Amino acid sequence: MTKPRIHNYTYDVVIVGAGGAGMRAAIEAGPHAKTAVISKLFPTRSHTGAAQGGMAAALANVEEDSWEWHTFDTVKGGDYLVDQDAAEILAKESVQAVIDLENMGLPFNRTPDGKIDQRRFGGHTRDHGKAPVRRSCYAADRTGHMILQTLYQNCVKLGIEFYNEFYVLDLVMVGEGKKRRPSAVVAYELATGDLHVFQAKSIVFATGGFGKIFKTTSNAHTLTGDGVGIIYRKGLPLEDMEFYQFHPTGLAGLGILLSEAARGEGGILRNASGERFMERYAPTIKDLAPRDMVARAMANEVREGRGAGPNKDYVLLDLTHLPPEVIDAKLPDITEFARTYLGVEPYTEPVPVFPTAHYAMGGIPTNIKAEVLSDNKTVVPGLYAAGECACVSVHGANRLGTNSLLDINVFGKRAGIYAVEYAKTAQHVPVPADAASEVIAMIEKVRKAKGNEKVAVLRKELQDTMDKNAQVYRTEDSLNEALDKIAELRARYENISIQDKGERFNTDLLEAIELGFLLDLAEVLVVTARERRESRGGHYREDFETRNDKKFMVHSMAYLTDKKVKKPGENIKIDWKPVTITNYQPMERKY
Amino acid sequence: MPTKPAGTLYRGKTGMWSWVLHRITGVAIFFFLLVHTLDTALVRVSPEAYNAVINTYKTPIIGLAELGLVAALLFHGLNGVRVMLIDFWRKGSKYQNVMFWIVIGIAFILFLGFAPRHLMHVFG
Amino acid sequence: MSAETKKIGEIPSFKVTLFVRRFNPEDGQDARWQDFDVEVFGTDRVLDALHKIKWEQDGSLTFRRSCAHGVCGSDAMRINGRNRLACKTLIKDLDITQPIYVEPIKGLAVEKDLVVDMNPFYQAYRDVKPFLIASDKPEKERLQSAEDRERFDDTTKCILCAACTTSCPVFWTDGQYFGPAAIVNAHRFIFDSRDEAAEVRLEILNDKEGVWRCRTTFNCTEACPRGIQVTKAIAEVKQAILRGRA
Amino acid sequence: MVTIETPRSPRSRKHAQWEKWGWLYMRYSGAVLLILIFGHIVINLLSGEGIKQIDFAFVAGKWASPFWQVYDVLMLWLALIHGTNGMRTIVNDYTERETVRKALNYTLWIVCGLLIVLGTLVCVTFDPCIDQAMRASLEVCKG
Ligand SMILES: Cc1cc2nc3c(=O)[nH]c(=O)nc-3n(C[C@H](O)[C@H](O)[C@H](O)COP(=O)(O)OP(=O)(O)OC[C@H]3O[C@@H](n4cnc5c(N)ncnc54)[C@H](O)[C@@H]3O)c2cc1C
Ligand code: HEM
Ligand code: SF4
Ligand code: F3S
Ligand code: FES
Repeated sequence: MTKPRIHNYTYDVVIVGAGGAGMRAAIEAGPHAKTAVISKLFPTRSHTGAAQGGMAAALANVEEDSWEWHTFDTVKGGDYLVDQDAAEILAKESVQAVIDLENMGLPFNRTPDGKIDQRRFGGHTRDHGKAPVRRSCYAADRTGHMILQTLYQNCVKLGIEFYNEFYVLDLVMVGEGKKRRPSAVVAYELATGDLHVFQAKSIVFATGGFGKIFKTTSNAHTLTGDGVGIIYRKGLPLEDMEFYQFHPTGLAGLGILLSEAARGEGGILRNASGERFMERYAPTIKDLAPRDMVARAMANEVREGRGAGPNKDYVLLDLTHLPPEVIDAKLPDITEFARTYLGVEPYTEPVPVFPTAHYAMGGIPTNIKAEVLSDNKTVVPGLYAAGECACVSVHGANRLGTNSLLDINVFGKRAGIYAVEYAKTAQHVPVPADAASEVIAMIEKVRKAKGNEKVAVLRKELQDTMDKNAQVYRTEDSLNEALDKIAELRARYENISIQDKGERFNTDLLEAIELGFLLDLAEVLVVTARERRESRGGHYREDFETRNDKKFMVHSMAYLTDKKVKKPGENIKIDWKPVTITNYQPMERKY
Repeated sequence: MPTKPAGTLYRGKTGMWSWVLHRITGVAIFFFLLVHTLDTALVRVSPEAYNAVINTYKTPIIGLAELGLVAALLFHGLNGVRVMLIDFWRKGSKYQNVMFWIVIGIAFILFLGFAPRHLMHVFG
Repeated sequence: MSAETKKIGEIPSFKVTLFVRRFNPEDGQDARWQDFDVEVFGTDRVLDALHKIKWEQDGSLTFRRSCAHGVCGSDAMRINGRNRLACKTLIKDLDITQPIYVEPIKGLAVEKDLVVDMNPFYQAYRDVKPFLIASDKPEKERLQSAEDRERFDDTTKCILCAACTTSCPVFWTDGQYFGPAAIVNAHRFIFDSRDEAAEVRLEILNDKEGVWRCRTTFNCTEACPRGIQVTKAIAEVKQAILRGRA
Repeated sequence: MVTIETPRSPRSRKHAQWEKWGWLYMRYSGAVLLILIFGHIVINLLSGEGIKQIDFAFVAGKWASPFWQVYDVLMLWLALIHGTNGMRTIVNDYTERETVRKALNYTLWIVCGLLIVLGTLVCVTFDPCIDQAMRASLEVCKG
């Protein structure tokens, strides 16, 4: 083996991930501290760019609205598992977050008097649930694209330093127990195979989601949860991992997302007989009920034989009653998806849709300053997380549409601000001489592996079992089945091999490493889901169909204990963390 | 060093091919113009010299080449108009493809008008 | 309603042959075509076929991709001689009686297989000052009429995939031309009523390598996966320079 | 379509205002040339006996009129500059080395300049009387 070339750098702030959250942090940090952003993708390739519908903020530009209502909707939408102090911050700072983006140049759609236009979105209501409210600020159906572009443009303006196509594979922590401090991250450079050690006072994780543990997903191929996995492997906890959101309207069979904006603009879900079935499940707000409810309703229609299509395995999203001009002006991209990928003309035909794995509510636990926690309370100084990889928790058991783009902006910004604040006074933690050794070992193991298992096969089996056993409906049995399968895959993972042994652009190697993270996260998800013996938000247990506030009004905290345990799931220790409640006592969630 | 990818020819559409043609015809006309300026300059040398050169223009081979020149000029000139419309007319880009076929059409018709008469002169 | 018109999943699978242009400076071999037979379905895209090759036949095949539905701009490549996004090109829409030719986009140095060095492309983008420049510090949002917003809507769609720039015969010649993508991104700000630096960008594009190098070949417009009227945008920038402002 | 493998040196930031004028010139001159050249073809190749009629006398006949003199000189200038500037564009596109590029461009403009001077002089100093037949028939030559 040739010795890997290792390069060393020292920064004040290092941000891992150049999606919305990472770049929003960089814009705060860049001007005040020596900052680097490390990303496995060129920044504008991040999946924030795929977000369509909009970003919530109680601007009240088109109708009366207030941040309190927004807080309430967020809390209720999250089935009361939301930390309410965080939700208040999210809602309060939403207005400034939108104004910030507008001032940075984001081309929002406008009202006739030139203000930022707003539209309806699932679960957002006026006056604590009375009627849908127009709260989502949007730019056609490419709001995420515009956010990502605008943030990158401003990073260019500020001259932020980027290390693109650098895969961060390890976080170097120094010290013991509560004294552990982050000192550096280690990255693998795709182009050369070189390793890079970035020492920093503050390290921000903003690595996005991990939808690729599922087969049918709206997530990009690159959303493999590396950041969350790295934190987990360091023995730090992951919060609420059982809560994964399935978006109702993915293109049937493909998972490509059709934004909720389609229903916000008046689209209607129908079953095979043309019935508007949501009237039965959520009489008040019907098709605009929160995602978990709609997704389950859809799955139920299909289960009970009312699905459309030759195999009765999807339902239909009907836009045909909308004027073509409205479709063109407000939903151009998603109707284009229907045309391109399914050959369906949304002007005249309903579009086949089915729930698709979409968003991780859980992730790296943080407080409202985006500081990462090492248990229920203790902060890890200098370590931050924001965006989909983090769990503040503002989304609780189910995220409302448009709240994630808001999350990445509000908490991305906070991560940047507090990372700089910390870096101003803190000292660098010395980097151990063998900082890169774990990554070297990880890479060499894969490169040298001579087994006969294929990465793609294992990944597919993982995704299949997750879709089958841990999706919209879950039971103890299905979760155990998934867990056994994961254990099997883990064993087989030890026996893989890759074909590409080179150093340049070795994506074969990285896919193998990414699969390692996927397996870890799938396992945590399944284990926490098994332990949560109730149904709440995105987590629905057929064997425990109701919410159980007495026992489970708590966040799960999953720790990796011993990597070597034999029985599946035993290597994960589950703890519980109380939910912060300020104003809104848990109630039944009805729409 | 191993050689790098060369690959296939890019399959552009009318826009690209019209440009290729425009460029080729432009160069061809340019070289003709060089020669044509020089031969015309012979009128200042002597009538005999001029007439001698001009007589070669009347031979069948050069006569046919003249046809090619006029065809090139027709295309280059008319396509030049198309290019100008794309540049200055708001809807030019939208109709560029249609305009390409119009250019070909008009050039063809004008050429059909020109060719028989010219050939009659050359061979007649 | 015509609920049953589209029979998802009923389209039978079929076999196609892909000729992929391979090149890896590490192995010391010349660039070459390699053919693969792949079994695909009616909803499969070229990206799916490439994945099948990578995952089932040859793990060393290298290409960029992420979103898989045409919004991230990672996988521009030359498919049957034209620049496309692999994830937006349905195989059934190609002539499947013939092999499908897949090769890297042209005019940028090939790093490995279908991966090219995008840096010159990004540099041209950064050179046009692709960000809002405005001196006022408003308390709330800046106002902008729906018409003013509409003025530059088309060019905000750009995902920096480089399909346009690497389809441009002028760009191929020496790689010095700013290229359509950079101009599109300049256009996005030149015609934004909130921006104050149109003149600066127009001056940048009034360069030897700027808009005047465009020969209106329309390859860019035809290649753009976002349907941006690229040549038209370039024409508008030319006009703005001639008039001295946006 | 010649393609150069790897784009070279970073873009030189020469702000050449005159690229814009060159571009405009191509269009304006093209528009005028369209009329001049097709007029020229119609008169010289289509009318009368076409190519057969062209000889010294034909030219002398035309240039006897200042209109045709101006017409042809204008056409000469516009076309040569148009063509040379077009050739410059092409040279800039396809030459890789700066020295080659410069050499070709200088050559182009020198040839263009020489031909313009030559052509213009020929036309304005044109003397139909150097020909025997002309001397006999033309009024101007008799004086
Ligand atoms: C199709 C779709 C539509 C959506 N629509 C909406 C919507 O309308 N409204 C809404 O509010 N939310 C929406 N969401 C959710 C929202 O877009 C995402 O949750 C959010 O954009 C996540 O942003 P992020 O910055 O956390 O992560 P991302 O944008 O995913 O960025 C992750 C970054 O981390 C980097 N990275 C990852 N791993 C590594 C590593 N190992 N080393 C280095 N870098 C790494 C990546 O390169 C990338 O730059 C949507 C999501 C999807 C998938
Ligand atoms: C008949 C009338 C003519 C018209 C309307 C015309 C029009 C044009 C226009 C508009 C262009 C610019 C094309 C572009 O920028 O893409 C051009 C280019 C050019 N023209 Fe002409 N032209 C005419 C005659 C001529 C003549 C007589 C010559 C030769 C001397 C000539 C040689 C060229 C050349 C070499 C180019 C450059 C081509 C390129 O860059 O691709 N043209 N012409
Ligand atoms: S203009 Fe179109 S083709 Fe060019 S980079 Fe942007 S999206 Fe891609
Ligand atoms: S392909 Fe090139 S020549 Fe102009 S029209 Fe597009 S930039
Ligand atoms: S993979 Fe994102 S555009 Fe094709």
